[in-house]
Order: sequence, then structure tokens, then C-alpha cells
Amino acid sequence: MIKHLPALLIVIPLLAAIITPIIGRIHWVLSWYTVTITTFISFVISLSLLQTVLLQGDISYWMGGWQPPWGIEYAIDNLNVYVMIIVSFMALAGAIYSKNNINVEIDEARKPFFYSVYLLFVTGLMGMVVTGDIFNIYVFLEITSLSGYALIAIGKKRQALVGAYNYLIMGTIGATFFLLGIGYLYLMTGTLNIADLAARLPEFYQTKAIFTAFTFLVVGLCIKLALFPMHFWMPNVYTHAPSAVSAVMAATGAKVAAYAIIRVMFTVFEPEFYTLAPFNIQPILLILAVAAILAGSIMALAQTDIKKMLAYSSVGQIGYIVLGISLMSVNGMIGSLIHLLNHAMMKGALFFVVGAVVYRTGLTSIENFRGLGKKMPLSMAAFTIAALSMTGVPLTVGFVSKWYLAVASIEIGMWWLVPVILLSSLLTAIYFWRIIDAVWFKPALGEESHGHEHDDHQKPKSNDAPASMLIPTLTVAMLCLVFGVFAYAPVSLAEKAAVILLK
Amino acid sequence: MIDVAIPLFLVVCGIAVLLVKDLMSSIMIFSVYSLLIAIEWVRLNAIDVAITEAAVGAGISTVLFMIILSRTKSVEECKKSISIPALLVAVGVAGVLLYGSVDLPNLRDPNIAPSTHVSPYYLENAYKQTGQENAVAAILASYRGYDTLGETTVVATAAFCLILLLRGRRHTNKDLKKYEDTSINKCTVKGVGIKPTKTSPPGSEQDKDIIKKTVTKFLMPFIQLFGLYVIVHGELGPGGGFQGGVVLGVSIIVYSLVFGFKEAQQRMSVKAKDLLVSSGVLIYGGIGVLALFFGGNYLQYNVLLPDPKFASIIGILGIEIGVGITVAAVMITLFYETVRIDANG
Amino acid sequence: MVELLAKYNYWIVIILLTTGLYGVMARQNLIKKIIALNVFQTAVLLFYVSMSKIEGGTAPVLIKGAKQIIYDNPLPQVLMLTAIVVGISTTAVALTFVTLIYREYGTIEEDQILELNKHND
Amino acid sequence: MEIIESARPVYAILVSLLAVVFIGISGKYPNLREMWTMLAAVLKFGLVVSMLPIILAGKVIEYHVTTVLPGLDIAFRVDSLGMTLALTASFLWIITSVYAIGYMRSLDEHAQTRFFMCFALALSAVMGAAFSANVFTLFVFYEIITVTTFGLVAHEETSEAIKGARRYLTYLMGTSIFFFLPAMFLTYNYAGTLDFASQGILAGKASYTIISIIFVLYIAGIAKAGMMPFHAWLPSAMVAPTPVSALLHAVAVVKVGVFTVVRILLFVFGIDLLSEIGLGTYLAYFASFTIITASILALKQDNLKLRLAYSTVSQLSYIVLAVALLTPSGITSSIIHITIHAFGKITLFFVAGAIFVATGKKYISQMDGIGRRMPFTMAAFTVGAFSMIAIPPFGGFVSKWYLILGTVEAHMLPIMVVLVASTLLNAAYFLPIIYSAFFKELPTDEVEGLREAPPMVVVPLVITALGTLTLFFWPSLLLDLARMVVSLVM
Amino acid sequence: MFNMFEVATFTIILSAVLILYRLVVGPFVFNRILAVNFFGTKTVVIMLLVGFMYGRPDMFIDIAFVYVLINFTAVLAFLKYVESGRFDN
Repeated sequence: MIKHLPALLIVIPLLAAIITPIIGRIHWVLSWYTVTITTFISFVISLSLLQTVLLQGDISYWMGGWQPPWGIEYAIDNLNVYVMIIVSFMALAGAIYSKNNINVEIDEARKPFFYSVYLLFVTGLMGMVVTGDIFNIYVFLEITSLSGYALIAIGKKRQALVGAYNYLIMGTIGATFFLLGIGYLYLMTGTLNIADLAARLPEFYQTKAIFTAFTFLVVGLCIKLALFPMHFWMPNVYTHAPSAVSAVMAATGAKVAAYAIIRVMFTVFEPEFYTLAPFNIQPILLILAVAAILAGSIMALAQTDIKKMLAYSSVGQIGYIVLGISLMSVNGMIGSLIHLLNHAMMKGALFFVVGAVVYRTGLTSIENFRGLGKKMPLSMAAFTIAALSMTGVPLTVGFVSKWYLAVASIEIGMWWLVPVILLSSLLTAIYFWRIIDAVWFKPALGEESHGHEHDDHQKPKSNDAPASMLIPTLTVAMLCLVFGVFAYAPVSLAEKAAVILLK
Repeated sequence: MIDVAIPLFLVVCGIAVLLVKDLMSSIMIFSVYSLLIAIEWVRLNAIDVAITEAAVGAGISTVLFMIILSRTKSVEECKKSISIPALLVAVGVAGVLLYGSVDLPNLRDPNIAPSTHVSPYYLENAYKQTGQENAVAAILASYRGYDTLGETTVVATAAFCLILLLRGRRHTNKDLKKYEDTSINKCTVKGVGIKPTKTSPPGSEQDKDIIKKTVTKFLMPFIQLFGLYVIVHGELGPGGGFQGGVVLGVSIIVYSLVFGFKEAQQRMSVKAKDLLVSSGVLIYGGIGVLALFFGGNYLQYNVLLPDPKFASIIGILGIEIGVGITVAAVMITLFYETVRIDANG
Repeated sequence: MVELLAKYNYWIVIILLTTGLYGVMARQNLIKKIIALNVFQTAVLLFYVSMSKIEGGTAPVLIKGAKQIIYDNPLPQVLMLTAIVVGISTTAVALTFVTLIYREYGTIEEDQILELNKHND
Repeated sequence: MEIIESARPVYAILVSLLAVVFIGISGKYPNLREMWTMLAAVLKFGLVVSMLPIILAGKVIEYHVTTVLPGLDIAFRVDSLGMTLALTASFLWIITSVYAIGYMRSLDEHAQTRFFMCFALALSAVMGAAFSANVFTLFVFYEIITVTTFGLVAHEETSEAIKGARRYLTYLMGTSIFFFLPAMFLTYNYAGTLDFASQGILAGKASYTIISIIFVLYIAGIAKAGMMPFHAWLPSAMVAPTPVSALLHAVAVVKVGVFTVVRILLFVFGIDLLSEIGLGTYLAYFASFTIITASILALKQDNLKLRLAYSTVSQLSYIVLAVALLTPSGITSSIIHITIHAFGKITLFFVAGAIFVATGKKYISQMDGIGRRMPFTMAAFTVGAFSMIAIPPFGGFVSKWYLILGTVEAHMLPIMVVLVASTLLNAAYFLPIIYSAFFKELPTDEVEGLREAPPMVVVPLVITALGTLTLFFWPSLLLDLARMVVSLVM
Repeated sequence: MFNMFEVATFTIILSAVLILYRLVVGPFVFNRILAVNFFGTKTVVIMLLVGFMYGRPDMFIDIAFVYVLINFTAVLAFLKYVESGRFDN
């Protein structure tokens, strides 16, 4: 069975997702167990695949026993096993977290379906990551997208529906662009297998058709990634979706889209394409990335709703990821890949905490965070750590990625990027500082005005989130620190991947 | 001639769809658009695509649109119709496409890469290796069977999503002030000659529907039989699990349209249908897993039995049936759930 | 004429795709947007299926015993089967959103929804 | 030079980190809690002292903790320079702990547990900074100090305190992120390493322009050293409780600042490189400017703590000035001044706190005749002030002596003028206080008679005052350490 | 030159233009319903004709069957909507 692990990685959660509604008929908790156990299995499998990749090199698994390019291949190398671990881990954390959190949004009768759709969402993401066939990416992209739309739409407020609808429209346009891009590639090369494409494409690098294909593939994925200025669907989505969903979506969805972009840009197309292509692509991406970084941070500053603020901050963080990609150097790519991990952890933790706050207080305005440090100390500690990481303080993982990005920008002579990175870090620090300040150093709302009259209520009781929410939150937040101190592990993996990508 | 005219018609319909203000007319034009595009598929020899388009584009999606229309309102409001940013984006995209199509190879050229690189292998080996005369079915179910598993999952996902969103959805803005009342500026559309009457007089129903009902009753077994035929026949000609499944699903929808929703639910209960959605995919995935136990890769059918070709045929038949079950159940789900909303809300 | 026809379907694809895309973005009515989205998607289907046709080819279903027959390329057709299925699934979910939006807002015009959201926040 | 692998520096850091945990747990039992603080302080000092013989024997202790990124290590290295800071800080922590307990209890302050936790945390970070083996580790601990002391500055939680704390954080965090970080980054980029080396790591690695840019970035980035124009955080940090001002803003934080400057100047740039480019001279003049301006500003302050704060700003620049001379005596002076100023300034702050505890007075204008009521306290104040002015037989004289020697060695006579002027200014802002405390009449509404602060407050300040004296008569340990640094880098 | 099938196709397409006109211009819903129905029928015929043109009618008859069926469903849905405006009765 060991040699079938790549297939089982996807098939187990996929079939589990299908069974979940049936199992859930007995009792909804069973469906939660199914999801948790399956995501855990996926996580374990991806770890074991990591081991295999490290020890024995890349894995190629032929679906249906058909040799690529005729059949569909699962091609696992350093890059996708790395992303895979992030995705499956965050999926597991999200699953555990959702047990209580999702009570706010839906009733028990529909929970099995929620879990089923949730599992389909992460399965789709994982499917996108491991496959070595470009059309297969599209198919799994659609699985995640569809389930993602529904997960958002169950948000409590009616704005969630509008957000989901707009996301659906944008997502479908993006996916269709991607499909169109595949069409151009196929028309020119006659193949869909990524490795085969990479081998057959170079002779067409100078053609206009291939350039068009590239444009559509990347633009389509950028819409999914919510790269500025194609981000406008995202804030509403993250704001109104259930917190568990926002967390998992922010932690995994954008990561996989970024992965797909990297795959397309550096595996399907090889670096020499960028010197031969009719237009120079690098500056465009670079400008978009810088614009995203700055615009995201500035817009985040202006928000009063914390979820919206986090959403805009994601716009900026995605800018970082794209910045690393657009530098087209090994260090830049390492920065980008580490930022994938980084952003998954910290955004996950932040949304988890916000979800816990919503669970306890029902509110998401920043005002509402005042004095929470005393009521929910552990959650808020996690929040603080994640915020520090987001700012890029040393010994958090946020520092590592920014370091690499800065190194890479100096390396290729774009020193002006360093102030940009610093400025956005500063902006990040400012908008998170507002919250941390409110959390730890301000009395809770209402307490200052008439707190003295009710002396027995004066003492804020610690009322932290339930353990099922707290454990994943704290774990993820601690990982921000762990990977910040022992950054060598992810960096060495990312470096291997980057070197192969940019060979 | 036909190759020039049909695409032109397509363009006409495509533009008309967007221009017509009355939504129902728009949907009707869209349904004709589907018919036209199906002709184009037939003309391009894509028979499997044509049969799918027939089932999906002209059938299911039209019905779905009509149901949704019945739940919302049917007139698009009059607006200043040109949006400059949209126009810019559209022109930009068109520009990129035009730029890219300059050095695309000519169509129908037998020497283009798609016809020379991968697909000749399928055409040569499909029958030998999988026992399928229809190369499309061979690729769909075997060579790229995993894609099809994904595709079936997409369909199942849609069903789950609908159930998740619609079933027992509680929070509705009850004291919602309908925007309709305050909005002005409705377009006077010529097309809307008919005001839908919300209830039909109870006594006359029997007489009015007698032709419809009799015809449907007569047709029903044939439709379903035909659906099964399409599922099984995929091996030899156009069709397969997906198309057949849609036809089966449509039979229930037709039944409901004619005999009423309650009646249809007695034929196919919601619970059974839910179960079927899952079981179809399970059959598909299960066959794949079974292959693992026989020592093959995932979805490698030819290991299931001693004779690889026969094993392949059986395997493919199995998954076609799985797909058929799921798709039929999902089509019914789409219909049921969208129709049922108010019953629960 | 022949040369025009050689790329005729490409032009049709471009026109349809652009029309659909414009419709998706410019129309305010949510249902209309979905219809436009469908037009947009079919354009891509047409692109793929057009490339499967070969001059003098026949449908890719084996004719037993005959030699030297040119078959059309089956692969794009397979891919488009998947795309059609995905399309209907997306449409179904989108239409569900529309009904729910109508129930919550009482309108399916985008600008009016935005206005209602503004009042609410 | 012999290198010894030992985890002792890590233990020295961990002691107070562990203490944080215990303090947090035993928050409900003040005595137990304070016991942990004391225990940690003593243990830490013991650990530091236990490393002293090794250092004095000319050896170096190294310990590599982890590699964060290739080239970015968390590693420790105890040498004579770090030892000076570590010894000073850990010794003064013991005394400050006693003082802080007395101070906090007599004022019945709130959130004492948080206070002591942050305090212990800050001390851990100071140790970390002192023992850093590379710029990165130093930077990390530098930032940790900023964050942990933020909690101490904001301790009062009044709007004024929070405003001050915010300014504190903005200055320190802002400059370190905007200048220090890029400087470190550029250093890594050009030098390829961040490890401190006795001859510097940048020599020959980049053009003079770039080195100058890095130099400016570093100096601007180390706002903790209180150089103008980034000095404003220090006065605003005075909203903190006095033990905090005493230990952190006379010793720990600002000393880490100047320590960082010294460290970077000597071990990243190297003396040869600096004198080659002539950057030292510029820095020296720049520091002189701060010395004079800050002294003048100090004159204007009526709030005692603020006056002390400006005095600190000016004194810190002595250290920077001294090292910028790049001569043996200059470097010696800067190193011993770290300790000597610490003892002097902590005494002064202790006194300010003692006055506040005993009488609630904050302003100099209120302190007429106070020497009669608090003779011990004010005697200690006099000792501290004389040390600041550099009157023998107090410690300050020693360092200033070496400083003057340094200017002679460097042939920078204008600096001498600055020193004279600043000494006069020092005298001008300290002597009136002493005069009015001892020779003016008490305000009429106050009763005569001894009313010192509680012994837990008074004893520590007497000890530090005595320490100042000791440093004049037996400066040999300090001088040995300083000479070792000089022999290392020259 | 032209064989019978092509002539037939040509004629049908010509008539399709007329239907298309009614479909697009309306003016009433009923015009359009009829047009849809009519067009469905024509589609079936064209498909069969194409099938004969390509020489493999067996493949195309299946498709035509599905069309007959589906067009029936679509028209039923239109009529149901016009008749009662809802589907859950």
C-alpha cells in the first residue's frame, strides 16, 4: 500500500467526504470525527511522502496504471510535498477548530453536510497540489471553488451571500481563463502532462500563442489568489464567512493558488521563457506585487472590522508571495515559499482567535477587542504572537520570509524594494498595534464608565474559548515561533524546491 | 454553409441574450443558444459533447433557470447599459486573444500538435487496451478516469452545497421590505404580455392537464429505459454515465412538472436521493480502491479479472453506472432543493 | 474563403468570450450575469472542440475492420465533457445564491443590493 | 585565544526566564513571588561571576543555540566587553530588586506580578544582548528588551503613561526596524556573515560610501543609546515607576544601547576601518553635540526624574564619544563608563524614588531643605551627583580621566572644550539641588525631623553610592576588562 | 455538387433565420416559446442530416433522441412557469 500513498492521499478524504453525510445521519459528531480523522490521515501521509521524497527523490504515480502523458500522473517533488503539509495541517487544525465554532452559523441537521463540503474543499486543494496534470488541476480547482462558495455562503449575515456570489462570478471567470490558457497550451503542444509540457514548450517560447496562454493561466490564477487589483471579491468573503472557514480559506486557499502560479511559471514554463517571451513579464508582476503590499497595508489601516482588516492584510501578504515569485531568483523563491508557510500559520491563528472572540462575544469590531486580554488571555497571547509574526519580528517566521525577500531584492539590484518591505512592515505593526494595545492595555467596553458600581463584576473573569478551539489556535501560533527559531527546516526544504524550480 | 451559419447564429443569440430585458425571454434565447451550440458540436463530430450539451444546456439548466425565475422576479430593471470598465476589460481580453490567435495553427489541419502527439495513442490502443469502441469513453473512463472521478465529485459537491445552503435554512429577513415597492424606473418590456397567475383554479386542473399527463405517463418508461441505454451504450457510441444519468434525472423532473412536486417526491424520496448521490461516487471510488487490492494502481481496472480487456470493460461499466447514479441523483437534487426552499423556510 | 474559414471559429470564440465577459461585468441583474457567464464558458468549450476536428475526420468511435480512417481528436471532447459538467454545477450553485439573495434582500439588482448593504452597515 | 564551549551564558539568561514563570504562578503570594525574584537575581549574578575568572584568564565562552537561517544564528559568546555589561546589570538587579520590592509595596502599586515578570524578562534579554555572538542575536534581544520594557513603562495605565509608552515603543521599534534592520541586512549582504570579529567584518568588503551608509544606519538605528535626534523616548519613559527608570533607563536599556554601539563599532566595523574612513571623528562631534544640548535641556527641567533623564542622554553620549575617539584610552573610558555611570545614575534615580515614596514630591522646586529630613538619601544623591560631575574621589572621575587621555591621544582638542563645558553644565544642574536640599529651609508647612523612606528603599541606594566610591579606589577589575577589550581590538 | 442532405440543411437554416428573428424580437413570450419549440425540432432534423452527411447516422440518432426528450422538458418548464409561476405545486 505504501506505493499507493500518493493516490490514497486524495482518495481517502474524497471518499470520506462522500460518506460523511451518510454517517452524519446517525449523529453529527460522527461526521466531525470522520473529517478530523481523515485530515489527520492526510497529514500523516504527506509527512511520510516528505520522507520518501527526501530519501528517494521525486515520486511519480500513474493513475489507472497509464503511463504519462497518456494517463494522469501524480508527480510529487519537494515543492508540492511542502505545500501539501501546510494544507493538510491547516485543514486538520481547521477541522478540530470548527467543532464548536460552527455552532454559531448552522444548526445540527446541516452539520454533516458542512463537514462533507469542508472536506471536499480541502481535498480539492490537496488534489491541486499533488497532481502532475494541468487539466487535473482545473478539475480539482473547481471542486474547491464550488465547495468554497457554499462554505462562505453559510455565513450568518446576508452579506455573506453577496460575497459568495461575487466570489463565484470572479472565481468562475478565473477558472475559465485558466481553462482557456490550458487550451492554448494544448493546441500548441498536444499534451496536458506538466512534465511533458515543460519538455515540449521551449520551441514555442517566442510565439504569441504561448504568451497568451501564459497570460490567461496566470491571470486566472491571480484572480483566485486575489492579487491586487483582482482582490476586490476577497474582503467581503473573508469578512462574512464563518470564522473557521475564513481561517482555513485564508490559510490554505490562497496558498494553493500561489502554488499553482509557481508551478505554472517555473515548471510548465521554464525560467528561460522570461527572456524569450515577446513581453517582459517580470516588471509587471513586480509592480503588482509592490502595489498589493502597499495597498493592502494601507487599506487594512482604514478598517474598523477586524475580519475585514485581516482580509486586507491578506491582500498585502499575497503581495509578498508574488514579490518573491517575481524576483525570479532562488532567494526570492525561498522567501515566497516560506511566506506561504508563514502566512498560513499566522493568518490561520489570527482568524482562529477572531473566531473565538466572535464565539464568545458575537462581535467583530476592533473596539470590541478592548480588555479581552484579561478575559481570553490564551487566545489573545496567540493573537499577539501571530501579529508579531505578521509584522516580521525576528524569531518569528514572519521575519524569515522578509529576510529572504530583502536579500533577493538586493541581490538582483532592486534595493528600493527594501524600504517598501520595511514600510509595509511598519504599517502592519501600526494596524496590529491598535488591537494589541486595546487588548492588553485598555479596559473592556463599558467597564470604565459604570464598572465601579458593580464591584463584583469588576473583576474580569477569564472566559477563554473552549479547548477544541484553543488547542489548534495555540498550536498554530506556537508554530509561528517554532519555525521562526528553527527556520532551518522549512528553509532547507524550500531551498531545494527553489533550486529545482529555477535550475 | 452550415459551418458559417451556425456560429453566426450563436453570436446573434449570445448578444440577444444580454440585450433582452425580460429574463424569461433571455432564458429562452439561451436555451436556443444551447441548441445551436449542440448543432455545432455535432457538426464538429463531438457527439459525446453534443449529447451532454443537449441534456445539460438545453434541459437541466433551462429548467433550473426557470425555477429560480419563479422565485425571484422576471424583469431586469432599466439602467444605463454601457459600463466603461467592463468594456475596457472585455476589449483588453479580446485584444490579448486576437494577439494570441495570430500564430495559432489553422483549424482542421491534421498536422497540429493535438492530433499528432498524445491522442493518436488513444485512437490506436483504446480498443485493444480497454475494450471500448468509443475512444471518448475510453479516455473518459480509463486513461483520464481520474479526471472523471473528479468531475463526478464536482457534481456531488454541487448537490451537497445546495443541500447545505437550502435545507432548513432558518434565518430569513422576515419583515423585509421588498425593494420592488420603492424601486421605480422599471423598463416597459414588450415581451411581458403575461402576468403569471400565482394559483390556478383547482377544479379545472384535471381536464386541462389530461393530455400532458397521459403523454408523460406513456413516455416515462421509455425515457428511463433510454437513460439506462445511454449509460450502458457509452462503450459503443455517444453517451455514458453522465448523459444517461441526466436523462434519468430529467425523467423525474418531467414527472414533477406534469404531475406535481408532491407526487414526484413519492416516486423518489429526498432521503433515497441523498443516499444515491453518495453511493454513485462510492461505487466509482470503490472500484478504484478495489484495483489497489488486486495489485494495480488506483483505477487500474485491468487487474480486476484475469482477462485484462474484459476486466477493463467490466470496470468501466461499473464506473459508468456509478456516474449515472450520482448524476441522476444530483439532477433530481438540484430540482428538488431549489423547488423546496419555501417549504422549509 | 478557405483561409478565412481556417480560423473562423477562433473569431467566433473571441466574440462570444468577449460578449460573455462584458455581460458578466456590466449587467446588474444577478440572473443575467449567470447567463452571461454561461455564454462566456461555452466560448471556451467551442475553442476546445474546434481544435478536435480534423479535415476529413470522423467521430472517434471505432469502425471495425476499416483501415486508413481519420478519426477526430477525442481528447478535447473528453475535457469539455468535464467542463460542461463543471459549468452546470457552478450554475446551480450560483442560482441558489440568487434565490437566497432575493429572499434576504428582495431584489436581484446588484446596485440595489449594494445600497441596502450600505444602509445596514 | 582559547574558546570554551559552555552553556553557562544560556543558563544566565534562562534563570530569569524561569523566574518569570514562577513569579507568574505565585502571583497571589507576594512574599513567595518576591523570593523568586531575589533568588533569580542572586543566581544570575552568581552565574555571571562564575564566568568571570575564565574571561579574566583570557578565554572566551561560546555557545551556539540554533541556526535560524543560514548566516543567522542564535549564538552566545562571552567576552570581556559583554562581561562588563553583564556584571553591572546582574549586580544592580539584585539591589534594584530589593529597592523595587520596597518601593512597590510602600506605594501599594497595582499589577505587581506583571511588573516583576516584565522586569525579569527584561533582565534576561539584557543578558542575552550582553552575551550575543553576532548582530542578529544582539538585534533579537535588543527588540525583546523594547517589548518587555514597554509593559513596564505603561505600568501605570494612565493615559499619560500609555502615551509615553507608545512614544517609547515608536521610537525604539521604529528606528530599529527602519535603520538597524536594513543596516544588519546590508552588513550580511556585503560581509557575508554577522558574527562579531575583533577586527571587524566589513573591512574591504564594500566601498566607503556603502560602509558609511551602513554606519549611519546603525547609529540611527540604535535609539536606545539616546543620541539626538532619537532621544525623546527617554524623557517620556520617565512615566514608569522609579525602579524601572533606575534600572532600565539608567542601566539596562540605555546601557544595552551604548553597548550595542560599542559592539558594532569595534566588532563589526573595526577600529582600522573606522579610522581609515574617518567616521569616528564625525561620530565624536555628533556625540558632543548631544552632550551639550542634553545638558542644557537638563538645566531647564524641574521634574527631578526628567532632569536625570536628560543627564542620562548626555552621559550616554560620553560613552559614544569615548569609543568614537578610537584610541586605547578612549575605548577604556567608554567601557568603564558603562559601569560607573550605571552606579551613579542608579543612585540618583533611587534617590528620586525614595523622595517620592517618603514625601510624594517629584519636583526640584519642592525639595528645599529635604536633606535635613532625609540625610542618608541626600548624601547618596550627593555622591551620585559628584560622580556624574567627575569630582574625585568618585567613580566618574576615573572614566573622565581616561576620556581626556583619549582626546589627547586622538589629537582632538575641540572635544576637550566640550568636556570642560559639559562638566560645568553637569555641575550647574546638580549642585543647586544639593545646595537647596541641605542649605535651604524646609517649607514652613512641613515639620522638622527625620523621615526617611523605608529601609528597603534606603539601603540599596546607600549601597550603590558606596559602589561609586569603590569604583574610584578599586577600579582594577573594570580596567582589566576594558584593557582586555582594547588589546583585542587594537 | 450539392447533394440532397446539403440542400435540405440549407433550407432548414434559412427557415431558422426566420425563427431566430421571432425569438429575438418577440414581442410576446408565446412567440418565443413557440420559437424555442420550433428550433428544437429543427435541431433534431439538422442533427440527423449531419449524421447522414457524415455517413454514420447510427451515432447521431442517439443524440437526436435525447434532444427530442430534452426539448420537451424545457418547453414544459416554460409553460409551467407561464401557467402558474411556480414549480412546487
